[in-house]
Amino acid sequence: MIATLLDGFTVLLLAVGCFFVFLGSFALVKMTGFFHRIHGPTKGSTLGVGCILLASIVYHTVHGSGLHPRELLITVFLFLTAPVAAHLMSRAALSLMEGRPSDPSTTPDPEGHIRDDADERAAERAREGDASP
Amino acid sequence: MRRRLLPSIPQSLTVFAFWLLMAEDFSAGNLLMALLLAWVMPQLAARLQREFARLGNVGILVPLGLKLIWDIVVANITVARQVLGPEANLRSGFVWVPLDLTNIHGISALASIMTLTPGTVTAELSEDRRYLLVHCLNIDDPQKMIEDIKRRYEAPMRKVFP
Amino acid sequence: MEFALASAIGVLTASGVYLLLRARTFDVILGLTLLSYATNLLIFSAGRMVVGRPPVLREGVEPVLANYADPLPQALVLTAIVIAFAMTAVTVVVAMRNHADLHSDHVDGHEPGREPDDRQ
Amino acid sequence: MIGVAIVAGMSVVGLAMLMSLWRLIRGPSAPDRILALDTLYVSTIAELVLFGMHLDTEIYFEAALIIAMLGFFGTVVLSKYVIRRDIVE
Amino acid sequence: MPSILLILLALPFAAAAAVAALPRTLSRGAIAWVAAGAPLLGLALLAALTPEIMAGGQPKTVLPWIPSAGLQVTLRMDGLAWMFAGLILGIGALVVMYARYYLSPRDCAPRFFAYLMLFMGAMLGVVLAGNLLLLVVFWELTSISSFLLIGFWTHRDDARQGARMALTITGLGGLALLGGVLLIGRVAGSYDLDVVLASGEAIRTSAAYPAILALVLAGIFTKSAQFPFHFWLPQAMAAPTPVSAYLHSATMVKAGVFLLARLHPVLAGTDLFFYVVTLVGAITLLVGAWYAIFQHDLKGLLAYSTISHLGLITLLFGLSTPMAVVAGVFHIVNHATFKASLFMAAGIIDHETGTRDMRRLGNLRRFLPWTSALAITASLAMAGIPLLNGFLSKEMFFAEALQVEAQDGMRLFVTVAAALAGVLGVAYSLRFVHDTFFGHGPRDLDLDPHEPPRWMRIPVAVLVLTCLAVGILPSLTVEPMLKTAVAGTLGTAAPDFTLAVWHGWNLPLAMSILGVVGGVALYFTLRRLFALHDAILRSWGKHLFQDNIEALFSAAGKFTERVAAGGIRRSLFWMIVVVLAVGSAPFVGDAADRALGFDGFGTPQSMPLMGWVVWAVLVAGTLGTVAVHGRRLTALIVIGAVGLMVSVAFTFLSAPDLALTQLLVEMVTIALMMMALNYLPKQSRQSRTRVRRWRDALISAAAGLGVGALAYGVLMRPSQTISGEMLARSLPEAYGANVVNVILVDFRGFDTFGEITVFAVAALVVHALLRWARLKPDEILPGPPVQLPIPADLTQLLFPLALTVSIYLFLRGHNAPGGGFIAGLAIAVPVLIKYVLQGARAVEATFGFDYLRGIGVGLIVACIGGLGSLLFGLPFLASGHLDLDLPVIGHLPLASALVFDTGVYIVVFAGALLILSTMGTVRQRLQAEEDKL
Amino acid sequence: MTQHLVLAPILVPLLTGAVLLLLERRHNSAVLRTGAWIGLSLLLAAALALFARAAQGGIDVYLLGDWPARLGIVLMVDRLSALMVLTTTLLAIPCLLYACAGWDKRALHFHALFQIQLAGLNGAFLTGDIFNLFVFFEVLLIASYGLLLSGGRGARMAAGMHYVVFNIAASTLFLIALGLLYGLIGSLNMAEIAVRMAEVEPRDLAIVRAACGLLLVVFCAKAALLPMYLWLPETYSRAPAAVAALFTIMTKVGLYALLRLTTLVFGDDAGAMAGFGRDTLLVFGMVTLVLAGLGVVGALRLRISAAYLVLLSAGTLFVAFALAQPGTIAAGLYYLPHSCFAAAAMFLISHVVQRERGQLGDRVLDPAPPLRSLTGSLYMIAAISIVGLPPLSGFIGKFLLLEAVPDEDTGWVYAAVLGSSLLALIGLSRTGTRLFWRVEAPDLPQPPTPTIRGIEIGATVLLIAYGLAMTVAADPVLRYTQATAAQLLAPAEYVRAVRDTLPLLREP
Ligand code: NA
Ligand code: NA
Repeated sequence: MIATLLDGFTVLLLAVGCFFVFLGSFALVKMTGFFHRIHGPTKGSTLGVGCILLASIVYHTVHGSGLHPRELLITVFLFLTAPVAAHLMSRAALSLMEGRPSDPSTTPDPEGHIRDDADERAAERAREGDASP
Repeated sequence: MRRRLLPSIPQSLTVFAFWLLMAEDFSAGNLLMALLLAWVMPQLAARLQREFARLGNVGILVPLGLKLIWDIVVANITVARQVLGPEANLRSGFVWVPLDLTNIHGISALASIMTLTPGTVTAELSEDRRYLLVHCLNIDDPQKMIEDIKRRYEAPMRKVFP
Repeated sequence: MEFALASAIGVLTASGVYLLLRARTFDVILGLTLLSYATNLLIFSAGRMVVGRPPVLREGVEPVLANYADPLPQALVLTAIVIAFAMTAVTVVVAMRNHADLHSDHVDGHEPGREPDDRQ
Repeated sequence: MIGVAIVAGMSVVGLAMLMSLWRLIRGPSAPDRILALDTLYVSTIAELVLFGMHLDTEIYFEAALIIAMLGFFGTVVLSKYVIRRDIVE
Repeated sequence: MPSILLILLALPFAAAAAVAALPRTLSRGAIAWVAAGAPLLGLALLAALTPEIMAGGQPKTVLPWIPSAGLQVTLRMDGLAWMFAGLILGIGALVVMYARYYLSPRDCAPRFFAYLMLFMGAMLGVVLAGNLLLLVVFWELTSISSFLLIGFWTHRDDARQGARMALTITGLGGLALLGGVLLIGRVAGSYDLDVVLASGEAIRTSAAYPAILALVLAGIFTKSAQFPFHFWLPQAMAAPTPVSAYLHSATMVKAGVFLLARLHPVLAGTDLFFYVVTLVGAITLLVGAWYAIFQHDLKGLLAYSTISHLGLITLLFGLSTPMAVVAGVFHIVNHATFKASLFMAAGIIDHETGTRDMRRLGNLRRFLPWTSALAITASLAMAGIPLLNGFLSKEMFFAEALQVEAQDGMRLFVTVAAALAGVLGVAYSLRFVHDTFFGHGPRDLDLDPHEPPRWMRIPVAVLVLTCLAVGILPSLTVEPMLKTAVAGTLGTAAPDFTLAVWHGWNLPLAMSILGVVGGVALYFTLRRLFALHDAILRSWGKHLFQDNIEALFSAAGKFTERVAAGGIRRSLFWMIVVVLAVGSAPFVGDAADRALGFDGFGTPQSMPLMGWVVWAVLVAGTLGTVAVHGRRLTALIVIGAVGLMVSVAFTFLSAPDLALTQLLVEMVTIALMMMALNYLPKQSRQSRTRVRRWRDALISAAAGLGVGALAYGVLMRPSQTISGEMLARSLPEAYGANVVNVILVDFRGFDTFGEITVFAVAALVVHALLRWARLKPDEILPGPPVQLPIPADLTQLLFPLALTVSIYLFLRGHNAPGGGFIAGLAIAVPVLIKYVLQGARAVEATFGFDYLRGIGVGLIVACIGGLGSLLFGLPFLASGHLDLDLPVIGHLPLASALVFDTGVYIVVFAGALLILSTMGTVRQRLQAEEDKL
Repeated sequence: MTQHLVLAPILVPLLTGAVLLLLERRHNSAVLRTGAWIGLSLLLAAALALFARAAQGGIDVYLLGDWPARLGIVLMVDRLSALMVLTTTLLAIPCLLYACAGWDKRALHFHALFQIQLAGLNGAFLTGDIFNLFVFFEVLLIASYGLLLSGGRGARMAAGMHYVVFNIAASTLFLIALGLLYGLIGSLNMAEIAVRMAEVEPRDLAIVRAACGLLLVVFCAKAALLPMYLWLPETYSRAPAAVAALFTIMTKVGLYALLRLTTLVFGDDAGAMAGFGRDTLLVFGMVTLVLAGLGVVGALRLRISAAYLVLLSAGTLFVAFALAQPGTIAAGLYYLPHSCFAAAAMFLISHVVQRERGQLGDRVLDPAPPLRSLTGSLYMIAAISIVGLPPLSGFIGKFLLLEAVPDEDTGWVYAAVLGSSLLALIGLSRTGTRLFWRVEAPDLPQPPTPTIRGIEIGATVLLIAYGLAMTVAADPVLRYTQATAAQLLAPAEYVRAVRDTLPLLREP
C-alpha cells in the first residue's frame, strides 16, 4: 500500500520534473530574445531536475538498495548555482547590449526606469554580426 | 581563539553534513573524517577568503525557506503559462531595484532568490552595490514589484545577514 | 547500438580530420579535440558495448566479464584523455606564441604566398 | 507503471536535450549559446538520473555531481569571456 | 714486432700527423724534410724488401679490424705492388723536394705537406691492400685527400670547382667500386685478394659478372679519367703543380689502372671485358690526344695527354694478351716518369714566367736552357722517340695492336687508333716543345724569367735521366723490375720477354716513323689551318658535367623547396592518404562485408532511447562544430556540448570514471581555449580555394568512414581479452573494487606514471613558452577589471565543498569512481573559477602555492610510492596492503597504491593550475613589465 | 638489487628532472648543471651496467607491480634495448655539454625537460608493453616540444607548430591502431600479441592487417618515412643545436619500434602475418633515401643539410630493417648509433658555424669570410662519416648493409644506398667548400669576433670521437649487433622469457 503510494508519488514527481525540464528547453527554443529565453531554463529546468532527483531518491529507497540521500547534494548544488549562473549570463548579455540600462549610481533617478526591450533586441541583433561570431 | 580554531561554525557544519551525505556511511571512521574536514576546511577557506558570513537571526530561514519553495513552484507555473502562451502579450523590461541590504552574502542570497521566483532574473549589481538590475518577463507595475520584493525577501534577509 | 557508436566515431573522425586540414591554428586545435573524442570512443569500443555494468565490483556479483564491462580499455582511455589534454595545452600555447611572434594565425606561421620571416 | 514513467521521462528529457542543442547551434548570440549549454548540462543530469533509475543503479551519482559543478563553472568561464574577453584579471 | 709492410704504410700517415702538428712559422725546408722522411725511409724499407719480392715472395701481414665482416687490415706485397710502391715513394720524394721550392711563403706549408703525405699513405694503402675492402677504403681516401690537395688554394674559384668535380667523379667511382667489390666478395666468399685472385673462373662465370664488371670498371674509369669521365682531370689542374705532378702522372690516376692490372686475372678473359675496356681505352686515347693539341695551358695540354696515355694503358689491358699486359705495366712506369718531369717543368715555367699560357710563352730555351733541355727530352719521351722510354712501350703497343685476336673490324679499329694516337701524340708533344721553347716570345710577362733554384731542377733531371736510362738500356735497368711486376700481375701466366731498343725493321717501327712524320705534319698543318692560338675547344664533358651538376643543385633545391614548403597541411594530407591506403589495402579483393563483421559475427544490441538522444546530440554537435568552426567562440561552446555527450556516452556505457575525467578535462580545456582565444583572432578566415575544401571533405569523409567501419568490425567480434582475470584479482590482490582505478594505480600503474609525467611536462612547456613571452591580447575591453560580487560570493561558499568533493573522490577512488587524477582536477577547476571571479592577484596573494615545485614534489611522491615496494624486495609499483583495525575508527583498509595516487593528485592539481594560471596571467605579466619600464 | 637496475634508465632521469624542478627557483645554473650531470652520470653507469648484462645474451624481464606479464606492464632488457639505451645516454652527454655552454640558461626548464626527455626515450626502449610504449612516446614527445620551443621565438615557433601538430596526429593514429589491436587481439603485452598474432583466424585477417598497418604507419611517420617526412627538415633545422643533436635519436625511436614489432610480432613465426609490410617498407625506404639525398644536395643552409642527413640515415635504416636479414639488421644496428652521433655532430657544427658567421648564419650561398680551420676539419670528419666514405663508421655501416642484402634485392638497394651516398657527397662537398673555403675579400662583412666556447668544440669532438671509437672497435660492436640481430630473429626466446618470468609473491 505504502509502496504503491510512494510509487504514485514518484510518478508524480517524475511527471512534474520532466514537464519542467521540457518547459525550460521549450522556452529556450520558443522565446525570442535572450532575456525572454533565460526565464524558462533557470526556473523550469532547475525545478524539474530537483523533482527528478527527489523521485530518484524515493525510487531507490523503495525499489533499490535503500535510502541514498546524497542525491540531495546535487539538488542543493543546482539550486545554489542556477540563479547565479543566470545572473552571470544576463550580465554577459547586458555587456553585449547597446543602450543597456545605465548604472543608477550615475543617473539621478533610476527608480521606475523601465524599458521595453524590443529595441534592445534589435540592437543586440545588430551587434551579433560582429561581437558574437 | 574560537575564531582561530573554528573560523566559521556554519561552514564547519555544512562540510560535516556534506561529507556524511556524500559518503553515505556513518561508521566511526567516516565520522572522524567528517570532523577532521569540518575543522580543516574552514581553516583553509579562511586563508583563501576575506570574510565569512556573519549570521544574525537564523531561525527566520525556516519560514523563509518554506515560503521560497512555494514561490518557486508558483514561479514555475507562472513561467509555464508565460512560455506556453503567446509571447506578444508579455510586457518585459528592466528594473533597478534599490537595496537596503549591505551585506554581500545577503545581496547574493537575495539575487538568487529573485532569480528563482516569478518572472524575474537579476542581471547586474550596480558598482556601489546599492541597486540590483532585474529583468522582468511580465510587468505591470514596477513600483509594486519592487515593494513586493523588498517586503517578501529583503526584509527577512536583512535579519539573517545583519 | 554498435552501429550508433561506430557511426559516431566515424562522424567525429571525419569532422576532426576536416578541421585538422584547415589553415588556422585554432581550427586545427578544434580538429584535434574532435579527433581525440573519436579516438577515445574507439579505444573504448575495444571493450565492446556494455550498458549499466560499470567495472566497480559489487558484493555478491561474481567478478567475471559477463557481469562487468571490460575495465582495461577504460583505463587506457583515461590515459589517452589525459595525454590528449596535455597535448592540447601545448598546441594552444604554441598557437598563441605563433600568432604573437609571427603575426599570423596560419598554421605555417605565415600567410600563403608570403615568405616566412627567417628570424630565429 | 513506474518503469513506463521512467522511459517516458527519458524521452521527454531527451527531447529537451535536443531542443537545447538546437538553440546551442542556432544562437544567435553568445549568451544564448551559453544559456543553451547550461540548460543542456541540467537536462543531462536529469537524463542521467532517470537512466540510473531505469537501470536501478546508483553508480551515476558522481557523474551527475560533477556535471552539476561543471555546468556552473563552464557558464562562469564563458560568461566572463563574453563580458571581459580576459577570463582571469 | 709490427711487420715492415705495416711500418711502410704507417710512415706517410705518421709524417702527415707530424707535419700537421708543426707550426706554420717553421721554415719550409724543415717541414719538407720531415715530410720527405716518409718516402725516403719508405724507399729504404722497400729496398730491404726487394730481394724477397724479386725472388717471387709475397710478404703478407694481417691485422684484425672487423674479422666478423671479412674486413681485415691485410697488407700484401707482390711485384706489382712493389713496383707501384716504388713509383709512389720515389716520385713522392722528388715531389716533396720540388714542392719545398715551389710553395710560396703565403701557402700554408704544413697543411700542404700533411695532405700530400695523407695522399701518399692512401695511395700506398691501395697498392699494398691485400683485402679488396681495404683497397676500397684507401681508394676513397685517395679521393678525399686529392680533393684537399686540388682545392689547396681554396681562394681560387677554379680550384674549388676542380676539387669538387674530382671528388664527385671519383667518389661516384669509389661507390661503384664498393658495390663491385661487395659483389666479388659474395661470389668469391672472401675479400682476401689471394682468394679473389684464385676465384677468377667462378667470378667470370657467375651471373653477377656483368654487374661486377660494370661497377669495378666504373671505379677504374673514373679514377683513371677514362672517357666519358675524363673531364675532371683537366679541371684538377688548378692544383699546385707538385700536386699535379704527383697525382696526375704517377699516382692518383694510376690507381685506376693499377686496379685494372690487379684484377686483370679475375676480370679479364671475356669478350665483354675485351670490348668494353679496349673501346673505352681507344676512345680515351684518341679524345685525350686530340684535345691535348688544342690546349693553351701547359698543364692543360699535359692533362689531356695524361688522359690519352691512360687510355693507352687501359687499351693495353683490354687487349689482355700477356704481352699487352707487359706493355701496359711498362707504360705505367714510363708515363709516370716523363709526365711527372713534364709537370714539374711546367711548374718551373709557371713559377718563373708567371704564366702557363702557351700563347704568351715561346723561345724559353734562351732564358731557361737547362729546364728547356730537360723538358724537351721528356717531351720526346712522351712522343715516343727512340732512345727514350716512351718509345719502347709504344712499340710494344703497336705490336700488340697488330696482333689483336678479334674480328677484323675490331683489329682494324685498334690498329688505326694506335697509328692515329702515334700521330696525335707527336703533334701535341711538338706543340708543347715548339710553343714553349722555340718560336717567338715570351710576351707580356710580369716576371723576368731565369733558371729556378738548382734544387727545384734536380727532381726533373732525375726523372729525365731515368727516361734516358730506360730508353737506352732497358734490359739492364727496367727489365728485372718489369718482370717482377708482371709476375705480380699475371702470376703464373706471366710471359717471358726481353726488352731491347732495336727489334729490326718491322711494322711497329714503321708505325712509329709514320707517327713522327704524320705528327709533325699534322701540327704544322693544324697550326696554319686553324690558327691554333685562337682555337678554343670547349670540353663538352666538363660543361656537360657542370651544367648537369648545376641543374642537379637547382632541381634538388626546387624539388625540396616545393615538396617541403607545403607546410603542416601537406604533411597531414600525406599522412592521411597513407593511412587510407594502408587501412583499406587489406580489404581489397576481400569481401569487405565479411571482414568487417557485417556478416554473421554477432548480433547488434538494441539501443535504449537515451542512447539515441546522446547519439543525436553528439553527431549534431560535431557537425555543428564543423559548420561554425570559423566563429571561434561559438565553436567552443558547441564543442562543449560534444564533450558533454562523450562523457554521457561513457556513463551510459558503464564507464563512470571516464565520464568524470572527460568532464573535468573538458572543462579545463575549454577554459584554456578561451584564454588562448583572447590572444588569437576571433574568427577564422575561410580558405579561398573551394577545390581544397572539397578535397579535404572527401578524404575526411573517407577517413571517417574507414575508422567507423573498423570500429564496427571490432565491435561485432567476440572479445578475447585478459581483463577477466583483472576483475577476478582486483579485490583480493589489489584491494580495490573500482577495477579501472586499480588498473591505473596497480596493474598498469606505470602507464599512469608516464601519463602524469606527460601532464607535468605539458605544464612546464606552457610555462616555459609564456613566462617571458610578450603577447598582446587581440582585444582589450576598456575599463577596470570587472567585479562580479555575487558569483564571487557563491564560489566562496562552494570552494570548501568542492574541496570536500575532491578529497572524497580521491579517497574513494580505489573503490568507487574517482582517484587521484579526477580528484586533482576536481580541485583545480574550482581554483580556476576563483581566478576567474576574484582575479589572479587576489587568489595568488592568499593561496601562495608554488605550482612548479608542486609538480616536482608530486613526481617525487609518485616515485616514492612506487619505490616503496623495493624495500620488501618486490618490483616497482607492487602494491602493499595494510588492514588496520583501529579502536575507534574500526576497520581501515589501506592500499599502498594510495601513496602513488597522492603523487598523481599533487601533479595533476599543480600541473593544471600552472597551466591555467600561466595562461590566465599573460596580460598581467606584460602589464607588470611595462609598469616596471 | 640488480634486478631493479632496469628501472634506473627511466627513474634516474625522471627523478633528476623532478629534483631539478624543485631546485630551479632558488638556485643558480651552476647548481642545476651539477644536478643534471650527477643524474646523467648515474644514468650512464646504469646504461653501461645494463649493456654489460644484456651482452651476456639473456633477456631480463621485470614485472612491474609484481603482476604476471599478461596483466601488468613489463620492462624488457634484451640486447636491442640495452643498445638503444646506451646510445641515448652516450648521445646525451655531448648534448648536455653543449647546452651547458649557455643555452640552458636561456631556455626555461631546460634541465628538467632534458632529463625527462631521456626518461621518455629510455622508457620507450625498455618497455615490453605496446600501450606503455605509446605512453613513453608521448613522454619523449612532449619533452621534445619543450626542448624545441623553450627559449625560442619566431620561425622556431612555426616549425614547432608543424612538429607538434604532426606528432599529435600521429599519436592519435597510434591510439586508433592500439584500440583496434586490443579489440581484436585482446592483449597489450607485445610478446602475448606476438603469440596471438600467429593464431589470428583467417576471417579476422583483413581487419587485423588494417590495424597492424596503421600501427606501422605511426612508426613510419615518427621515423620520417616517405611521404611523411615533411615535418622533419624544418623542425630539426630550427631546433637549438644541443636539442637538434639530441633529436637525432628521435627518429630512431620510430625505427626501434618498427624493428621490434616487425621481428617480434611479424616475424617468421607469425603465420599469416609473417613478414607483414616488409616489401612496402623496403620500397618506401629506398625512395626516402634518394629524396633525402636530393634534400642534402638542394639544401641552402647547413642545418637543413644536417636535417636531411638525419632523414638519409632513417632511410638507410628502413632499408636495413625491412630487408630483415640477420646481416642487414646487424648492419642497421651498427649504423644506427653512428648516424646519431654523426648527425648530432653536424648540428653542433652548424651552430658553431652560425655563431662564427654572425648574421650570415649558416646559409651556404652567401659570400662570407672563411671559418676557422678547426671547424672545417670537424665538419669534414663528420661529413665523411655520414656520407659513408672510408674509413669511418658510416662506411662500415653501409658496406655491412650492402654486403648482407639478399641477392634478389641487390640491384635496387645498391642503387639507392650508393646513389644517395653520392648525392650526399655532392651536397656536402659543395656546402663544405662554400662554407669553409672562402675568399678573403675585403668588402665582405666581417663577422663579429666569434665567441666559440671550448665546451662547444669539446662536445663536437666527443661526438666525433664516438664515431672514431666505433670505427676502431668496429668488430666488437658488430659482434654485439650480430648477436642482437640473431636474438631479434628468434622471437620465441623473447616470448619464452616473458612467459617464464613469474611474479615473486603473486600467483602466476
Ligand atoms: Na588574463
Ligand atoms: Na563540458
